[in-house]
Order: sequence, then structure tokens, then C-alpha cells
Amino acid sequence: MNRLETEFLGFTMKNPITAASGTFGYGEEFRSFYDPSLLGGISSKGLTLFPKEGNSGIRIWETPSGILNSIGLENPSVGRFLEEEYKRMRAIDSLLVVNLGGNTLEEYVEGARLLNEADIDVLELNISCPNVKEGGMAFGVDPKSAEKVTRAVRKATKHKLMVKLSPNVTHIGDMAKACEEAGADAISLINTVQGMAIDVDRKKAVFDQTYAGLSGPAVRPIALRMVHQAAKAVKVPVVGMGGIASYKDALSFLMAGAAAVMIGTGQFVNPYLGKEMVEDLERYCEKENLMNIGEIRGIV
Amino acid sequence: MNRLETEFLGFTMKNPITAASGTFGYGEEFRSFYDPSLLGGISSKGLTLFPKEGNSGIRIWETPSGILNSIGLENPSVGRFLEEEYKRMRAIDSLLVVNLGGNTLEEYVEGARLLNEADIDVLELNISCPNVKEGGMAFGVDPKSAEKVTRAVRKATKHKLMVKLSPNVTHIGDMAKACEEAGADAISLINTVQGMAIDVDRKKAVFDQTYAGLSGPAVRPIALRMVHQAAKAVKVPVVGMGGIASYKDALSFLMAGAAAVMIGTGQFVNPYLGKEMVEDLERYCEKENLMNIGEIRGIV
Amino acid sequence: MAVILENRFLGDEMYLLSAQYEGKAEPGQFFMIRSAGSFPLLSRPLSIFDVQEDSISFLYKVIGEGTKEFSRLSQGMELDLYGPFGKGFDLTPEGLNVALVGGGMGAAPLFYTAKRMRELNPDQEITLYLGFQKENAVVDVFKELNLPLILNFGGYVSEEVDYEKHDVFYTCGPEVMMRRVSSHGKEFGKPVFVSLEKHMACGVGACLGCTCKTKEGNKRVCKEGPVFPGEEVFYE
Amino acid sequence: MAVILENRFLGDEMYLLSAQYEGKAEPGQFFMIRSAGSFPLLSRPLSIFDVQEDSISFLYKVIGEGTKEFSRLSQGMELDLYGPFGKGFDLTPEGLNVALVGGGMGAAPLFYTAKRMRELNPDQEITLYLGFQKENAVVDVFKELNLPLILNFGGYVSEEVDYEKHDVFYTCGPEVMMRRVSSHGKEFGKPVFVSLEKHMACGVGACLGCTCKTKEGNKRVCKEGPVFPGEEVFYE
Ligand SMILES: Cc1cc2nc3c(=O)[nH]c(=O)nc-3n(C[C@H](O)[C@H](O)[C@H](O)COP(=O)(O)OP(=O)(O)OC[C@H]3O[C@@H](n4cnc5c(N)ncnc54)[C@H](O)[C@@H]3O)c2cc1C
Ligand SMILES: Cc1cc2nc3c(=O)[nH]c(=O)nc-3n(C[C@H](O)[C@H](O)[C@H](O)COP(=O)(O)OP(=O)(O)OC[C@H]3O[C@@H](n4cnc5c(N)ncnc54)[C@H](O)[C@@H]3O)c2cc1C
Ligand SMILES: Cc1cc2nc3c(=O)[nH]c(=O)nc-3n(C[C@H](O)[C@H](O)[C@H](O)COP(=O)(O)O)c2cc1C
Ligand SMILES: Cc1cc2nc3c(=O)[nH]c(=O)nc-3n(C[C@H](O)[C@H](O)[C@H](O)COP(=O)(O)O)c2cc1C
Ligand code: FES
Ligand code: FES
Repeated sequence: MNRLETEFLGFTMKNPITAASGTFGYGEEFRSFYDPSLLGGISSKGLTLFPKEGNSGIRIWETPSGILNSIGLENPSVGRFLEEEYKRMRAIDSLLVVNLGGNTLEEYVEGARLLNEADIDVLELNISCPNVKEGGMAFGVDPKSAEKVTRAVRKATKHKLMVKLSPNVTHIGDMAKACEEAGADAISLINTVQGMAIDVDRKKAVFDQTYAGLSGPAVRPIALRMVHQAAKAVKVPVVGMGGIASYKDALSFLMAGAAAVMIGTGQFVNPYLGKEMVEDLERYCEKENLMNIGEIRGIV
Repeated sequence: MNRLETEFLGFTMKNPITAASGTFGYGEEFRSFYDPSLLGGISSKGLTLFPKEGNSGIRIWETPSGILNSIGLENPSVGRFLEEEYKRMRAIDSLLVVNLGGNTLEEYVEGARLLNEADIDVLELNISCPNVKEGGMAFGVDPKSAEKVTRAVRKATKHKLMVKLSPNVTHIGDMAKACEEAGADAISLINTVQGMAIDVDRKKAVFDQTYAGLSGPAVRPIALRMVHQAAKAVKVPVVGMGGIASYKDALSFLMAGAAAVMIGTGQFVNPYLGKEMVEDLERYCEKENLMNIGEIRGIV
Repeated sequence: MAVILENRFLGDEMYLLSAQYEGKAEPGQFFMIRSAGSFPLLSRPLSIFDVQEDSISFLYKVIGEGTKEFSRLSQGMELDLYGPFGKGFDLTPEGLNVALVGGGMGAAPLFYTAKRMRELNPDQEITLYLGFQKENAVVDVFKELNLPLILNFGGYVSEEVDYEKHDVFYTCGPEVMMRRVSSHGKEFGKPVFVSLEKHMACGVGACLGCTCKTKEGNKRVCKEGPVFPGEEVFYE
Repeated sequence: MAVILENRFLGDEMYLLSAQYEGKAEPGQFFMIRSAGSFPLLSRPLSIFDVQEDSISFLYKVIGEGTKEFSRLSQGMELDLYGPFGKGFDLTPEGLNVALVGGGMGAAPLFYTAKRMRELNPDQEITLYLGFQKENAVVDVFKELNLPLILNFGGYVSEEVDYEKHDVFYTCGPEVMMRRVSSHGKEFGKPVFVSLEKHMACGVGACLGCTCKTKEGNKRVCKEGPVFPGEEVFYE
């Protein structure tokens, strides 16, 4: 048996390394570096019921050990995805996660319904997009709204449901618990941390939307803490991410209780990251005499 | 008139650069690099009513562009401070800020009363220390508790009162407003962001207390966003900090609405930071033809 | 990892860096480049300046921390080169008489473009228009091409161009300049191709950080570009 | 900024780095050191290995990213040196016969300590006990001192020491080793001084990151230390 094989929601992942939503396109973009089917899973760019052009202005800004992004969920819509990118993505032999965003409860539900047609593995509900609001309040920062949208999508989808949490909250454990109670099969976190940059020379906010999302190694200590707290708060599996840039980082998230990890910004630093991490983790298991990587899960 | 002079709570600061609590000892420690009276202000290490030994184990851990610290408010107590460090600190010709921590409401109030004896300029109420809890809930992450402790200390102290906020909350603006309503004369933020590190080789949390506080350039985008939000939420002056490591960083906080800034971790990278920033800001004002640095405040 | 052969200072904060390289690379394409280590976080996009038998070179200007790090490199040190990425200039344009118009570092992709075009069609007529803030040694490097070379220092190179004479225009440089070349070309009913710059994270079309608006909807500068028909991107 | 004169590889990941320096510096004190640039964030504490007329040197081992950066430095490059900080070894100990016991990189402060002690009192009897994992060229550097030198590779150097013969013991190295020297010294009723290592942020007593417990309450390794009487810090 493969030492990295990971049981997750009834699926057998080759390994616990997944590409994070929005950082790996629809699975094909990094192929010039390695075969994406080497990865345990791939999460699609966030999709919405209606196509989105995304935000104007600068979309990427580097910060110390991190990046701020203001992509604004640019995507062709769930429907167009099903006609085009979906087929190429399904052809990759890896856990197929579809990331779903939305502006209203109805959009989420309708998007989820549309995805019932397709043979996807996991629906990742992105309730943490800062631009997505319900009554002025983002779904992802209030346990009651999170519960509501999770419950509605749980009813609408036939797929396994993973809810992706925002780190911009006081009590991450409460958010995780609310989603678990509403029927989430798994929790993933963290999405980006809300941040800001000012172009001092131009005396202006860098981003047209003023605020943007921070990711990358800078946020890793925050992400690790939240994954630890979330894993303690719920029984369903937790998928951890935020600044992972080496196999040791991945190990720390697994030790903190994650069932699997996702890699995002780290791939912009080293496009071979996914492949190298899988190899490094295999070597680690050998060296540490682990029959399976799962043995270290949650030991901290 | 000095272009950097900054009116703050009725005091005239030489410039808007202040040393942040816990990173500059009691004002004398960096003297081998420069005369501390060059700074606009100095905030003391956090003091408590009773002496504290601080936390066991590793206390400092480097992260990408940041540090996690778990000092645990080691301090000699307010009383001992008044006998010893206070005198040396008062002798420095700079705004004297005393940072006050506590375990209970009563401790805060008692500490504030003791400080009435002394000629200090500003009392900085640290309600954001992660180890300080009221009924299991830190004062700094719940607007009601924050309001309560602010109100109580407001009554007890004869000094100007600045409340220092925790970034570990969903709505920083609400926290700032709660403190303003309870009588805070100013708001300072951010304190450290709660984070975690795991020593993968030892398969253990790095810190005996598991979680620790993240500071440094890594958190700057988060801090800047929160300062912007807080400055929009309240009328009282806001003092901004979090990862400031150059005069351009300082400018971005001022442009985001801060009346003054504090420098912490950046001084560990460059011990001359305070002095160099004052010089750089002076040059900036000349170059930009500002009569006073305050002209750029809040322009973003 | 590519071993650095030379990192030559050319004045006015500009450098010509060459490194060992074997492989294909088309004019107008770019590489995502980083000097070893984890700082700065993102790789920096640089256009291909020239390709020789076993080497590739890049012309860059020091702007911020990333290019500052590049300037510290010297012979024998190593570099990570990811690429080549994107779609470059069409080397067999419709029209015999091509103008290549570069402003500042926009000159970078034009050297190899001119060189390859002439190799593919020795009859191709190529005129180079280059604008810089100050005099510098980059100009001397371009002189090696032995092509008509019109220079402008401190002014608007877009206004030096003879829009009547040439059949097609390739341009790279500040957006204002490229917009001018585009609209002049349009006036004369002639095709203009522009090479865009956007902040990039991935370089391979995965992050949507570099999207630009076009007549036909959003396109990714790193994947569908960086070279676009001018009228497609400057259409408002 | 200090200009680097040499960064000599001594085997087993160890280097001897020397840089231009004029100023005072006492044995057992340390500097907070960074290679130019913002990575890594914190400066790294290194003990003074030796001071010569216009230069200072440091002996270090590559452990993580910070020391890795040091190993990449070469002659002519620059270094930020903040210091000297802390309180070092007493150079006029009570007792004529001193043992200096170093484990691994704990050897670093002992070279200059031995050298200065002998300069101050040519009659001082000094024996060096050094323990390393593997053979290396550091040993050759210590041989230049021309002092009795007892070596141990891969074992416990603390157990090589003749606790009867010497009057006072200075030790630096892994904590287990220093604890052993301390307790042996105590058995013989003789004073032991140990040099502690803690993660440091400021190096000047401001952050309280390096606090150690002592019999008389918390002390800062960077300010009151790094050298402490063994019985004061290993008292439990
Ligand atoms: C396709 C393409 C080709 C390019 N070719 C060249 C070339 O051949 N020679 C050359 O000198 N420059 C070229 N540039 C611009 C070059 O990438 C930037 O000057 C460089 O990234 C600046 O990095 P920095 O760290 O020095 O500056 P900083 O301003 O500190 O960089 C901060 C961030 O902004 C990004 N950034 C800043 N300016 C630009 C810019 N103009 N375009 C894209 N991203 C930017 C950086 O990549 C980085 O992520 C090209 C840009 C693109 C998109
Ligand atoms: C007073 C003092 C004097 C020292 N003198 C020497 C010397 O002369 N030669 C030598 O080789 N080493 C010496 N050390 C240890 C040296 O500081 C560490 O090996 C070095 O900081 C490791 O940095 P790194 O980035 O390579 O390792 P990393 O493990 O990546 O460092 C991560 C963080 O932990 C800190 N750290 C890691 N190990 C230590 C340690 N043992 N002590 C303190 N901080 C540590 C680093 O400074 C950094 O902040 C001394 C330490 C102290 C406190
Ligand atoms: C450019 C970019 C685009 C992203 N797009 C999405 C998205 O569409 N949906 C989503 O749930 N998360 C999105 N994210 C968040 C990442 O999936 C991930 O949660 C976050 O970046 C933290 O991980 P990292 O630090 O490893 O990048 C995006 C992140 C980046 C950097
Ligand atoms: C070592 C250390 C000790 C600190 N101690 C205190 C403290 O006692 N009281 C307090 O209010 N903040 C304390 N802080 C928080 C800083 O004052 C500041 O809010 C935080 O570090 C963010 O700023 P920076 O990124 O510039 O360091 C401490 C920070 C550090 C790094
Ligand atoms: S840079 Fe990522 S899509 Fe172009
Ligand atoms: S390192 Fe800051 S007090 Fe010692």
C-alpha cells in the first residue's frame, strides 16, 4: 500500500496534497511542470452561477512573504465550466473538488443544483469570499449565516460537501462547528486574510476594492493555529491550508489535525511544489518508518 | 515649526514615531544605538498589578517575515515599576505611555489607580493579551467586555486613556467604537495576531502555551486594513502599528488614518529604525512640501 | 537552475544578464525568474532579450527589491528560470516594412524579435525606434544589429515614428506610449501589436492575476499575451 | 556595515568568518549579525571568536536559513554587526588553573577567552577541552593557541575533564554538557561558569525573549548573561 494514500470522505486520495482553489486554474495550467494527476486532489477556481469578470485594477501585490490578491472571482460560470473545463479536469486522475461561490443564498443553491449533473467528487463551498455578502454581512464571518447557507446547499447537492472557512473571525472553532451541524462533510481553511496595501508614492490604495486577500507563508502561523482549533472543534475531517511551501509545512498542518492539505501561493514561488512535496513526504514516511502518513495526524 | 510635530491628546509629540510596548523595554535598552528622546513617544513593557514571571519554554520563534512571541507579560508589577524604571523613563524627553495589562477587571482598575500617583502621559490599556481572560473570554475580542473594562479604567484613571485592540476579531470597527463610547481618548492597534508553530522534528508545538502572538512585516497588510477600518469607525485618534519597518510603511499607516504610529518588531531587524524613520520622514516632508506630516493623515 | 554567465551593468540602473540555457524560446515570450532563496516571494517576469546557442539573456532595470536582487548576481551564481511563457510577436508579419518601437525597458523584447525576423526573412525591412530617459549603453548593444535605429532621449519616441512608411508596428513600453502608437497606427489603417505588462503571480494562466480587458472579453497577459493586437486591448 | 575579509570553510558545516572591525569586544560577549537585506528577519547571535587589530572573527555552524545565508558570503561583501552585547567571562578568575570546556559550536567563545586571559596573566594555566561530532579543521585553529588541548570526537567531553586538577571551569555548549560540567564542578566545590543560548530577538534586553530562570529570579541571557555561574542557572 502507498504510504501517502489518504481516505477522505469515502474517496481514496493518492496523497494528502491538493491544489488550492484559484491557484491552479482548472488543473491543466501547471502541466508543463508535472502531470497534475500526481496530486491527491485539485480544487477548481471558484465558480459562480453567473459569469464574473473579476475586479478592475491591480490584482496581485506582493507583501513581505505574502501576496494580496483581488481577483474578484473571475470565472466563466458553473454552466460554462460544465461544458468546457470540467471535462479536462475530470480526465485528470485526482480528487476533483469544485469550488463554489455566490452572491446570494439562491445563487449558491442554484449553482450546487447545476453541479448535480456532473461527476465531481467534492463540492467546496466558499463562504469566505470577502465580496460575497448577505444583508451586508459576509456569510463566512457569522456562524448563523454560515449554518444557513451550508444547510441549504447540503439539501441541494448530491455531492460530498466541504465548507471553506474565512480566517477573518473571532472564533474559528464556532464557525467550523456551525457548518458541521448544518451538514458539512468536511471543513477546509483558511481562505485569505483580509488585508490592505497603500501605494505611498501615488497616495492611493493599491486595489480598486481597497481591501484584498492575504495568502502565502506570511499567514502560515495564523492558518496553522486556526486549523488546530478547527480540528479540535469538529469531528468531520479538516483540510488545512495557508502558506504551505514545503513538505515540513505540510507535516505541521497534518500534525495539527488536518486530514489533508492544500497548496496555493507556494506554487507561485516554486511551480514544482506539488510534485516535490509528494516525493518529500514519501521519503519522510520511509525515514520515520510510518506505514501511512495518517499516523502523524493530530499528534500535536 | 517642526514638520513632524504631532498634537496628540493635548500633548505635543516631536514626531509621530513611538516605540511599541514590549519591544523597547523601559526606554533605555536601545540607547547604545540612539538617544531615545529622539522618538515621539515610548510605550513601556506591559505592566500588571502583580509581578509576572512570564511563560516557560521558547519565547521567540521566527516565521516568514514575522516572529511569534510568547513572553507572557513578564514584568516587575506596576508598583515596582513606579519605584524603579518609571524614573528613568520619565527622564527621557518623549511622550511617556504606560502599557497596562491585567487578569481581571479588578486588577486593571487597581493598576490604573496606582498609576495615578505618577506623572505619566498616556495610559495604554492592553485588553488584547491572549492570556488575559474574563469568564473564559478575552476582554479584547468581545465589544461588551471591552466596553466594560474601558469604562471601569476610565473612571479609575486621571490620565489620558488609550485602549489597545486585538486583531483577533471579526469586526475591528465595532471594537474601536465600543471603546470610544466607553470613554477611550484614543485607540491603538494592532496587538499581535494569534498564531502557532510546530517543531516538526520534535513533533510538538514550539510554545509551551501552544499559541503565540505574531508580529512583524508579515502582518502589516492585516494591520493596515484594521487601522483603516478603525480610523473610519471612530472620531478619537488612532495609533497604528503592525509590521512597520520603514518610513514608507509609517506613511502608509498615516495615510490610512493613523494619528501616529508605533514600531515594534522592525526594531529587532534594524535597531536604528526609530532614528532613521524620523530622519526619513523629515526628508519626505521637505521633498513633498508638507508644512506638517499631519497633512497626509487619512488621505486614503 | 541556470548558471549565470554575465551580469553586465549598462548604465542608468540597467543590466544585461546572460545565463546558460538550452531550449526553445520565441521573441516576445518571457520567463518568470528568481534568484535562489525564498526572497522575494514571487518570481519576476522578464522578456527574452536574446537567445544564443547555449545561453539566454535578459535586459532589465532595477525597480524594486526583486530586480535589486538580480543586480547583485554575478558569474557562476545560479538563477531559477521558469518558461518560456506566453505568445510573442508574429515573426512573419503581413507587410514587408516593420517598425519596432520600444520605450525604456520595452526595448528588451525587440532585440531578439528583430534578429529572428531577419533570420527568417532577410528581405524584411526593420526599423528600430528606441526611447530612453538618459543616454546609456543599451543603445550600443542594439547597434550590433546593424539596423536603422532612431533614438530619442527624454521625449516621446512614439512621435518619432514614420507611420506612413511602415506597414506594421510592434511596440513595447509604457502604456501611454503604446496607446499612442496604437492610435497613430489606426489613423493610417495599419496593424499595431503591443506587448502588455501586468503584475503576475503564476505566469502560466492559473491565478488570473494578470487579466486584461479586451474587445473579446478578459484575457490573460501571461497566456494569451503578452502580445496583443493594439485595437483589441486599447479599444475604449 | 562591516566588510568581510574571509569566510573560510572548516569542514562539517563550520565556517570562520572575519570582518573589518575597530572597537572593543570582550571574550564571551556576542554580536547580533545579519547579512544585508531583509531576509531572514531576525539577526543571529554569534559569539566573538577572536579580535585582532582591525578585524573580528566568528566561528559558526550552518544550522538553518540564517547561518546558511552567512555561508554564502564572501570577501568584500558586507555584514551588519550589532554589538558587542552581554557580559562575558571573567578574565581574572580566582584560581590559577582554568579549564575551558567547549562542546561543538560552544568552542567559539573559548578561543578569545583563552587568548585574552593569557595576555592579562601569562602565568594563568589554561587547559582546553573540546568535543566535536567529527574531526574538522576548527581543531587546527585552536592548536595555534599553543595550549594544552584535549579533544573528544563523538563522545562526552565533559567526562574528559580533570575536575580535581583545575580551580575553575568555563563551559559553553549543549545544555546537557554544561549541566554535567556544573554538577561535577559542584561535587568538587569548584566554581563553574556557563554560557547560555536562547532564541533572541533584540539582543539588548528589551524584548524579554531570552529570559532564563535563575536562583535569583528571571535574568536576560542577552544582558545579564550569556555567562552565568552554573549553580545560579542549573539549581533545580
Ligand atoms: C511579460 C513581462 C515582461 C517584462 N519584461 C521586462 C524586461 O525584459 N525588462 C525589464 O526590466 N522589465 C520587464 N518587465 C517588468 C518587470 O517584471 C518589473 O520591472 C519587475 O517585476 C519589478 O520587480 P521589482 O521587485 O524590482 O519591483 P517591485 O515594484 O518591488 O515589485 C513588486 C511587485 O510588482 C511587480 N511589478 C512591478 N512592476 C512591474 C511591471 N512593470 N510589470 C509587471 N510586474 C511588475 C513585481 O513583479 C512584484 O511582484 C516585464 C513585465 C512583464 C509582465
Ligand atoms: C549568545 C549566543 C552566542 C552564540 N554563539 C554562536 C557561535 O559563536 N557560533 C555558532 O555557530 N552559533 C552560536 N550561537 C547559536 C546561533 O545563534 C544559532 O545557531 C543560529 O541563530 C541559528 O540560526 P539559523 O537561522 O541558522 O537556524 P534556525 O534554526 O533556522 O533559526 C531559527 C531561529 O531560531 C534561532 N536559533 C536557532 N538555534 C539557536 C540557538 N542555538 N541559539 C539561539 N538562537 C537559536 C535563530 O536565531 C532564529 O531566530 C549562539 C547563540 C547565542 C544565544
Ligand atoms: C490568486 C488567488 C486566487 C484565489 N481564488 C480563490 C477562489 O476562487 N476560491 C477560494 O475558495 N479560494 C481562493 N483563493 C484562496 C486559496 O485557495 C487559499 O485558501 C489561500 O490562498 C491560502 O492558501 P495559500 O497561502 O497556500 O495560498 C485564492 C487565492 C489566491 C492567491
Ligand atoms: C516581544 C514582544 C513583546 C510584546 N509585549 C507587549 C506588551 O507587553 N503589551 C502590549 O500591549 N503589546 C506587546 N507586544 C505587541 C507590540 O506592542 C505590537 O502591538 C505588535 O508587536 C505589532 O507591532 P510590530 O509588528 O511592529 O511588532 C509585544 C510584541 C512583541 C514582539
Ligand atoms: S500570472 Fe497567473 S494567470 Fe497570468
Ligand atoms: S533578546 Fe531581547 S531581551 Fe534578550
